[in-house]
Amino acid sequence: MSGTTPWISWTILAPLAGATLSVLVARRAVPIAVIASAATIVSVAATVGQVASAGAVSSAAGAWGAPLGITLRADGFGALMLATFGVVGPLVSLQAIGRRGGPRARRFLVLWLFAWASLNALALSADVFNLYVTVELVTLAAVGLIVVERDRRALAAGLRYLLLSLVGSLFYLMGVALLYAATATLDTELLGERVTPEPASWTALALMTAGLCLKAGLCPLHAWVPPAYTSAPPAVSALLSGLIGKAPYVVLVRLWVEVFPGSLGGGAARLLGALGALGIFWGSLLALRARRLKRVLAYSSVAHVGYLFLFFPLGTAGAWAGAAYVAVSHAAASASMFMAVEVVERSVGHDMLDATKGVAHRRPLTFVALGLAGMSLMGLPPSGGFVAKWLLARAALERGEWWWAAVVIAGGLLSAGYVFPILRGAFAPQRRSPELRRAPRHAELVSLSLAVVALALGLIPLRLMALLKLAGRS
Amino acid sequence: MTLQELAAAALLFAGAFFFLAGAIGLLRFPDPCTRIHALTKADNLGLGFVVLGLAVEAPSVVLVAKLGVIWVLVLVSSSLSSQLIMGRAQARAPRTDPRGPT
Amino acid sequence: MSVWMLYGAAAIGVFSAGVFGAFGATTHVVRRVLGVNIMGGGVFLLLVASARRAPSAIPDPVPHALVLTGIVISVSATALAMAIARALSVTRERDSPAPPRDEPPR
Amino acid sequence: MSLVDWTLDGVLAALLPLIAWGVVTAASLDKAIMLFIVLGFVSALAWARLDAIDVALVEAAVGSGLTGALLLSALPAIQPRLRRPSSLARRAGVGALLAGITIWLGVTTLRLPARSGGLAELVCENIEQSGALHPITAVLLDFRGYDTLIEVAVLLVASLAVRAVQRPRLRPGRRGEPTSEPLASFLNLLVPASIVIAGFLVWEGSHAPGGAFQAGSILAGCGVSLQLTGERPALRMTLRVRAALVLGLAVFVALAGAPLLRGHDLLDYPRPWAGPLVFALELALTVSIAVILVTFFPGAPDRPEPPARAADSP
Repeated sequence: MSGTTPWISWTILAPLAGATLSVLVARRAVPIAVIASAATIVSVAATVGQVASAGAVSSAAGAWGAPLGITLRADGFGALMLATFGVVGPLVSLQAIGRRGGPRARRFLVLWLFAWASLNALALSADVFNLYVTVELVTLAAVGLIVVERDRRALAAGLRYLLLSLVGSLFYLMGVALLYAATATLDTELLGERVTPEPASWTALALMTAGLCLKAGLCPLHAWVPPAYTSAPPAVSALLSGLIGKAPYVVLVRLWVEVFPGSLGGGAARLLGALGALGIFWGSLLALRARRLKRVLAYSSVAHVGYLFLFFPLGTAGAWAGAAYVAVSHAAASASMFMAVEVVERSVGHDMLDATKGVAHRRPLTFVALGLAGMSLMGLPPSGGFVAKWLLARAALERGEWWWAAVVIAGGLLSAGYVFPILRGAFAPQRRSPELRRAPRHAELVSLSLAVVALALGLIPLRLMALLKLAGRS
Repeated sequence: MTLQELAAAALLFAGAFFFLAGAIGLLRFPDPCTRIHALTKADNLGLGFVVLGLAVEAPSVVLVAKLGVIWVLVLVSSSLSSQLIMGRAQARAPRTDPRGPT
Repeated sequence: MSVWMLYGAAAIGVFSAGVFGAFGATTHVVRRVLGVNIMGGGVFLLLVASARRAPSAIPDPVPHALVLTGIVISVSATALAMAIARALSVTRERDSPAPPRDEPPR
Repeated sequence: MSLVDWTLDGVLAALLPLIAWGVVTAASLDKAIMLFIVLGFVSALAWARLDAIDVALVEAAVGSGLTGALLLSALPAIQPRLRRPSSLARRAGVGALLAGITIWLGVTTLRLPARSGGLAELVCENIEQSGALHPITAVLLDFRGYDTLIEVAVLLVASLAVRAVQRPRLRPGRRGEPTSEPLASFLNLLVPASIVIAGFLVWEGSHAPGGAFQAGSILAGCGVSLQLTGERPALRMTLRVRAALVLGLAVFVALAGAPLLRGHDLLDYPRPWAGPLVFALELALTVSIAVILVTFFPGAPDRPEPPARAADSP
C-alpha cells in the first residue's frame, strides 16, 4: 500500500491497544475504552470510506505479501461487516460505560475490545490460517463475556459453547492443513487460483464447512445456541446474537466465494440451503412455543442463521446482497431486542412473555424500540429486514427456484407469530399500573437507537448495495 | 566398522537392555517399592549408557557436555519423582493395604 | 509409501480418536477436553508430516510455525475450559436448583 | 532410509493412534490423563523424527507438560457428578461417523501430492531480510508475525477469562502438605536452572531451534511447580503482574503500529533494525508467555468447597 493512510490496520490495532492498556491501568479502564472505541470507529469509518470511493483496500502485514505473509483486505463485504461491528458493538457497550465502573463493567469492556479487534481482524483477513486464529480469539473473548458474571447457568452454557466451538475450529483447521498440503498457500486469493477439483480440496471444503456450521449454529447443530444466549447477561447476548454469531458465517462466505466459487449452487450448497430452510422453520416454531422473551429471541436467531445459508444454493450476486443484508439488519434488530428485554427484565423482575403486559405505558421508549426492531425481524417494510428478505426472495425467483422464496415468505409469517405476542401484551390496556422497578435509562436509549438503525437500513439500501457490488466477485 | 562405532553400539545396547529390564520390572513387580526400584535402574543406568554411547560418537566437546547435563537433569528429576511417589504411596499404604504398613 | 505418509496416516488415526473422545465416549468435561486436545494433536501431526515431503534438507518451516501457534491456542482454550469446569463444580453445590426450562430465573 | 529408520518410524506411527485411542477409552480419568501425557511425549519423539525440533520442544513443555498438569490439578476439584455416560445409540452413531471420517480422510491424505517443498524455498530466499536467521522464528515473528500477534492476544484473553471465572476465594494458593526436604532443595535448584535454560533458548531462537514460546513455557513450568507444591501462592493481580501479562502484547502492538505512523504496512520493521527488534520482541514475549501460562493455574490443587459457604457475589 502506498500513499493512503493505513486505516485498515488501525481498525484492528486501535481496539487491541485499548484493551492492552485497560488491562494495565485497570482503574482508568472506562476512559481508555471510550478513547479506543472512538479511535476504532474513526478507523472503521475511514476504511469504509476508502472502500466506497476506491474499491477494495489491502495491506500486507510485514510488507511480505502472499504467499509468504498475511494480507489484510477490505472488500465490499468486509467493509460492510466492519461497519456493522462498528455501529452495533459500541452502542451495546455503552450500557457498560453507562453503568459506570465496577469490576464487572471493566471486565466486560476489556473483553469487548478484544472481541471487537478480533471481529474486525476476521472481516479483513485474507488468509485461511489467520482466520482460524482470529476465530479462536473471537470464541475465547465470547466465552469470557458469557461467563463474566459467574452465574451457574452461564458457566455451563459457556463451557458447552467453548467445547463445541473448539471441535468446530479443529475441523476447520484440518481443512486448512489439507489445503496447505495440496496447494502450498494459505492466502484466499491464491487458493482460489490454485485449488483444483481433487479429493483433498473438496474434503477440505467439507471439513471446514462442517466446523463453521457448528460454530454458526446451523440448524441440526444449534443446540448450544439457546442456553448461551439466554443465560449470558443481556448486553452479551446482544453481542453474541448480533455480531459474534455472524463471525463463522463471514469465514464461510470467504471460503465459498473466494476459494471455492465453483461449488456455489451445487449439490453441497443445496444441502446447506436445505439446512438453512430447516433452521428457519424449526427455529421459528420453537420461538413460537417459548414462553421467555430471551428464548424467543434466541430461537429467532437460530431462524435467522437459516436465512443466511439460503445464499449458498442461489449463489448469485443478488442472493449475496440479500444474505449480507440479513446479517446486517439482524445484527441491529436482534441487539436492540435483547437490550429492550434487559429493560423489561429489570423493570418487572423476570422475562416471561407476560412480563410485557402493560409496561408499554411506563417504558414507552423500550416499546417503540421493541416495535421497530420487531418489524425488522418480521420483515415488514420499510425495515432492513424487509429489504433483506425481499432481496433473497427476488434472487430465488430470478433463478426460477421459487421454493426458496416460499421459505423466506413462510419464515416471515412465522416470525410475525412470535413477535406480535410480545407487543400485544405490552400494549394491552391495563386496569392498574404494575409496580415497576427502576430500569437503566441508557439501556432504553441504546435499544431505541439500535432499532432506529434497523429501520434506517430499510430506507438507505441503495448506498449499501453499491458498496457490496464493488466486491464484484460472485 | 571402527572401534569407536563398535564401542558406541555396545554402550547403546547396554542402555537399551536396562530400559527393557526397567519396563518389564514396572509391569511385573507387585508393589510401588519394587516398581520404582525397576524404574530408577532404567533411568540411571539405561540413560547413562545411552548418553555414554552417544558421547563416544559426539563430534564436539560442547555436545558431550550437553549430553552430560541432560543425564544429570534426568537423574535429579527421576530421583525426586520416585521419592515423591514413594512418600505418597507410604502415606496411603495403611488405608489401602489390609496387610498393614509395609 | 514414504515416511510422511506413515505419519500422515497416524495423524488421521489420532484425529479420529479425538473426535470420538470429544463426541462419543462420555460427556464428562475432562474427557471432552482430552478429546479436543487429541483432535488438535492429529491436525498438528498432519501439518508437520506434510512439511517433510520436500526432497530438500530442511522441512517446510511454515507448517511448523502454524503448529506452534496451534499448540499455544489449544492450551489457552484448555485452561479456560478447566477454569470454567472448576468454577461450575464449586457453584453447583450451593446455588438453588436449576429452574425449569421456560421459567423465569427467580 | 535404512531398515532401522523404517522400524522406528513405523513403531512410532503405530503407537500414536493406539495411545490416542487408549486415552479416549481409558476406564478412569486419571489413567486417561496419564496416557494423554504419554501421547504428548511420543508425539514429541515423532516430531523430532520429522525434523520439527521446535514443535517437539513446545509439545513436550506445553502440549503435554502444562496441559497435563492443568488437567491433573483440576481433576480433584471437578465433581464426578458432571459425568453422564453417553447412550449406546450415540456411541454407535459416533462410531459409524468416525469410521467413515477415518477412511475418507486417510484416502485423501495418502493422495496428496507426494513431493512438495511448500514455502520452504521462499522462506530461505527471504530469511536474510527477516529479523531472524532461524526459519521458524522468522516465520513466527516476521513473515507471519501478524498471526503471532493475534495468538498472543488469545493467550491474554484466556488468562483474563480464567481470572474472571475464578472465585476470589480460590485465588490465594493454599499450602498443601508440607514440602519434603528433597522437593525443597529441588525447587531451589529449579529456579536458577530454568532461568538459565530459558535465556539460552531465547538466544538460540534467533538462529537455531528455540525462541520465546519454548523459553516462556520452561519458565512457566518452573512457576507452576512452585505454585502447585504450595511453595509460592498464586499470582495476585498486582500492577507488576499485570504489566508482565500485557508486556508481550504491548510491545507487539507497538511494533505493529509504529510502521503505520511512517506510512508503511503494519509489522513492517525497518529492515536494518529487524534483528534487534525481533530479539526485543522475543524477550518481552518470553516474560508474558511465562506469566500468562502461570495464571492458567489457580493455585495449589483444591477440593470442592464445602456447601455451607455463602455466595460471594455482591
